[in-house]
Amino acid sequence: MAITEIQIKETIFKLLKNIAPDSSPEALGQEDDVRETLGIDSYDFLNFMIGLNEEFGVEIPETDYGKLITLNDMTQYILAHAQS
Amino acid sequence: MNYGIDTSTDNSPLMIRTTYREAVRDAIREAILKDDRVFLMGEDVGRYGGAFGVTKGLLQELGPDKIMDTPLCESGFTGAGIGAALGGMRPIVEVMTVNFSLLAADQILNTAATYLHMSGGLFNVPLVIRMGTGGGKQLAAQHSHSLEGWYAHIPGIKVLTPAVLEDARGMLWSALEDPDPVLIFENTLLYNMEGQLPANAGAVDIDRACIRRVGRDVTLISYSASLFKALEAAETLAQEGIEAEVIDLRVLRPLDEATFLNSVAKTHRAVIIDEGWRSGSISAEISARITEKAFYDLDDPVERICAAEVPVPYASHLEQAALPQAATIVNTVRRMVTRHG
Amino acid sequence: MKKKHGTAQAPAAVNSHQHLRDLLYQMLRIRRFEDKCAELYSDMKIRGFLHLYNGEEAVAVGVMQALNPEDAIVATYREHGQALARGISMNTIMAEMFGKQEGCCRGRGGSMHLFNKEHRFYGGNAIVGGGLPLAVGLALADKKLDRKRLTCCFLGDGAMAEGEFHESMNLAALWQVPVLFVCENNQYAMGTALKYSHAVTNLVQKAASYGIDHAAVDGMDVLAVEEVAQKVAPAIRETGKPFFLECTTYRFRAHSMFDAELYREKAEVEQWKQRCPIATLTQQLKEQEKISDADLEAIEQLIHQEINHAIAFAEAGTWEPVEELTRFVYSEPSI
Amino acid sequence: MAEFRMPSLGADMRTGTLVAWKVKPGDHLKHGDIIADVETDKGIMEIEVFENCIVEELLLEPDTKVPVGTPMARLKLEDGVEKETIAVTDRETPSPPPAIESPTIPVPELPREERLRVSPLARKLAAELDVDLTQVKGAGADGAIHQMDVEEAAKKLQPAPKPAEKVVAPPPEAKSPEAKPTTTDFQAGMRRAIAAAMSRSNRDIPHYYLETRIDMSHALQWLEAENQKRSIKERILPVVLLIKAVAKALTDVPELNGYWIDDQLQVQEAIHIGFAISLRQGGLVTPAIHHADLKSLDELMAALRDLIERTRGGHLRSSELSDATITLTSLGDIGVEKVYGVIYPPQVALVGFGKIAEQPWAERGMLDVRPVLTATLAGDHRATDGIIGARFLQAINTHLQAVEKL
Repeated sequence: MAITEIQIKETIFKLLKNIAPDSSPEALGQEDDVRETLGIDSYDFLNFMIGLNEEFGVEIPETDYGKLITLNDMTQYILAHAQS
Repeated sequence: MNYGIDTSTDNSPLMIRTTYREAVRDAIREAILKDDRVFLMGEDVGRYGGAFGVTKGLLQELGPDKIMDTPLCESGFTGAGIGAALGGMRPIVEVMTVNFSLLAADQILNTAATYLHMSGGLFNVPLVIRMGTGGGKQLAAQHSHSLEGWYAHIPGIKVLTPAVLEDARGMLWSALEDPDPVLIFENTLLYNMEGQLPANAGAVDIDRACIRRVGRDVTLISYSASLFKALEAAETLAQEGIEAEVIDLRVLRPLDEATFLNSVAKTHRAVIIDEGWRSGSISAEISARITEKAFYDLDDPVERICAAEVPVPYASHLEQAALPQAATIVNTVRRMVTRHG
Repeated sequence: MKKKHGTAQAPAAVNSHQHLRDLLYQMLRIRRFEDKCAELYSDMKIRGFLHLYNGEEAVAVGVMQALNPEDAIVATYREHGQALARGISMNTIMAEMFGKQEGCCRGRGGSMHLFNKEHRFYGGNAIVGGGLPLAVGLALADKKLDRKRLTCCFLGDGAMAEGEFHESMNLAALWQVPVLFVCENNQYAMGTALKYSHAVTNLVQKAASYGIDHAAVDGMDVLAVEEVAQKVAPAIRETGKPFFLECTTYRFRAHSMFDAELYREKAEVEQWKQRCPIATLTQQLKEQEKISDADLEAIEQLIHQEINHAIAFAEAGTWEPVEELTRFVYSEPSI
Repeated sequence: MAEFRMPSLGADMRTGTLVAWKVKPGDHLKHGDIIADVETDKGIMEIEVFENCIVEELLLEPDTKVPVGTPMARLKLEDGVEKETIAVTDRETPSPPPAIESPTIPVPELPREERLRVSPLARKLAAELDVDLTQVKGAGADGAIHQMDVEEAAKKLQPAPKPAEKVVAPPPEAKSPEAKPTTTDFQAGMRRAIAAAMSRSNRDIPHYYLETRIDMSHALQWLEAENQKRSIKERILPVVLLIKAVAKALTDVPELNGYWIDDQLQVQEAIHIGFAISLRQGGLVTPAIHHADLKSLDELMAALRDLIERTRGGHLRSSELSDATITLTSLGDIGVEKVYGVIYPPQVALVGFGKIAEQPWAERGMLDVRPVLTATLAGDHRATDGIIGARFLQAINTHLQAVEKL
């Protein structure tokens, strides 16, 4: 069963909400800088990466962190790397 | 056999499709081929092919020295297994089911479990005893016992309850390498379970529990066939937003309490699912340890879902009512977690 | 150096003076040791159950002559005689009964559970019949590994009513494994006489029904016991077939220390005492002028000293620290 | 002379009744002869002697019941050995439990105490948050109070002075009497406590500031390679390198690790680094990473993870909030380049790290672009001088250049 973009976004929102309960990830624009907008520090970001790994089985190397700035980046990255 | 090859990841080992039954058979074959001292004996393990077909074909393949049919004398051949172990062999004794192991209880409890201690450490008994266990097949009271928790009461033996294919395949060798008596309980409902296993699957550890599903809201503690009921329940609960952590005990003695205590410290709630009767069961032991060692982590009383306190009845609807069910687990967890909802 | 008491003598030596005196010495050694045990029990130095072999010494001593150091022994809970005759040090047996860590099982076994690895002594088993399947298994291992040695399994007449006896007979015969079953028929299963225990009191018939070769011998005559044992033991090792030997005997003392012997007549005990294996052999040797009173005195002295040493050894022994309580439940990694 | 005593024939034999003597004074007895019949719970037993002897005197009349060990007769040993035949001294036979005279004891009707139904976790949490459980409404079955109820109550209730003070509380010697929260908000309480501590710091501590730029290219390359080998969960954050470098630098320059108390510097042996963690809802706590110099990078990462989780979950122990020996503030995540911190009294130093950013870097006449970190030190001039601080910053740099040895 293939993962859809919608599912990925929902999961990302869920993870972000866990990390930053006071924020509204749903309000993020497609091209907003997620960390900056939601005020996510490096520790939280690592947890976010762990969450993505657990949810989608994607092992994101540190060198790819730069490719995960916006919501759009993240969705595309996971679509490209997640196992079906 | 269906050798479906999994190509989802580049460097994953070759996967084969197998059943629990075949995994156990492969483990027996491998052990006998690997170590000259290993042989299997038990009722109908040879010409008949094993009461559950586990040893089918092994007699023809390995010969009567390695696959020994015994008469119906559980105490006699279990004791002979102990003697052979003392005499330098590595016997695998198959007691068809735990129900008949009661006829061998003297040898298991009074000899195998005590020997090392009585002799002040002089003689250890490197024996492995395998047996079927569990109800659910309408076999009525005398053929449906789940007494693995009862055996776990006994110091001097180890009690393994493989639930997943990997353990069915890998626990036997580790048990044979253990210097002391090890009992392996195979729930007979699992023999037909199919799944993928790496072609090179081998020995696994026999001292730790493991987390089969990660969750934060409640810890479901189970083993053997009940594990799958717990996982099924967790799946249902997940759809309601309740994340259950599912622990497979794998080994009932020595009990790896750290794994479930850590989990309870995280989730603050525990439900134990055990096909044994509630009173004096392994679930009672686990509950006691949680209360003793994780009391201040608990946000709810520990719950237990066990077999009803009745000899397992024949009629299907009554039997199912007597055994733990996924729906009961779901309802119990729901009640615990959504009290504040 | 391994050949001490209870290991095989060359058959040619069977009737030599030295060998006959040795048999007497061994029986007397068991008798005196156990008399002392009874005293130490009354004195509360030894506790738990204490089952004495008094009267049955000829069986252990006679059979043990035919065993090799490589043979294995599985005994019952009345096994001080077997342990001593096999050559396990009296010091460590006494210390075991005192419960000291210098005992042969570190004080974890006590009177009913004497073990020794060097002498392949697989223990006293306190479950009647419990040792029989074990003996079959030990012999099975020998058969599988092609080792020409036997397992000698002692059992009482009481054990022959147990299911495990019948299971083991069947397995031994079916698998053709080298076990020498030695039935010490002392007429009583604890306090229940043979006739109240067995529908068929001719015990060798039970072995016969499983197709096992068998013999019955006067268990009060050490020479007779040894003779049969010497004859059958090499055959068992050679053919790998089991053998059943019934030794008719009698226990002069009670079943255990705390036994008022309500189940038998004093006259019966007295009658059997007339056939005391030690007195009988002493008498024979004296008549044949193979032993003098001075020899006897010297033997008694030797035994007396050994027992005193054993008591001193046990008294000087130490209690295992309670911190070590839970050791030996599972094997410890070897260092 | 020897005494013959009532023998113990089993661990469960406590007494014996003399039924009949089988001997009379003057009789010669051999080892094993029967001296008497004794009745026990198991029936009449014949009692033997274990020595050759002559009976001197019989001490008991038949039908007398005596405990095990009671002298029954006096014997004269024939072998000329003076010996106690039976010595029942060192071990007592176990006593059975006393019989219960009145089998049924009426249970008095006691007034039932009203007891709150509180989960163990909720009870623990309430103690930590200073929540009065009698004021909490439980939403559980039969009004049972659970974790969630206590957390909700804690939010609504008056901010308890203790946790607020804990936030920046210095060691017990130093009190901050100003911290008296009056608002009804926990955060406000925390704000007040921070205000008090910082005002005091600014008033009492003459700060000096130093800063240095550190080339992080080697350290980051090493970390990247290291993290490559690990699963995501095991990855180490760059800040962990900084913590360890600070800890090691403090072993080189211990003068900055300590307290200013009673007008003197008290250097502390243990290195507990207070790590400033900002809370999303506002405010700041600085729990200590204990013995940071002794921990491996993995252990430090685990400790950091644990502290952050517990800080945000509100489960810090008070000691963690009060025993830091120095404070470290890393504000790089927010894009700040340099941090000029205010020392937490009675500590004597605060290290600040800005963000690691690419900057031009000149070395040996060549201009390069490298990841650069600016480290700052706020020092208490009463305790140390700038030279110490300079050595300390230099030590941090040295350790970060030899990152594989951290």
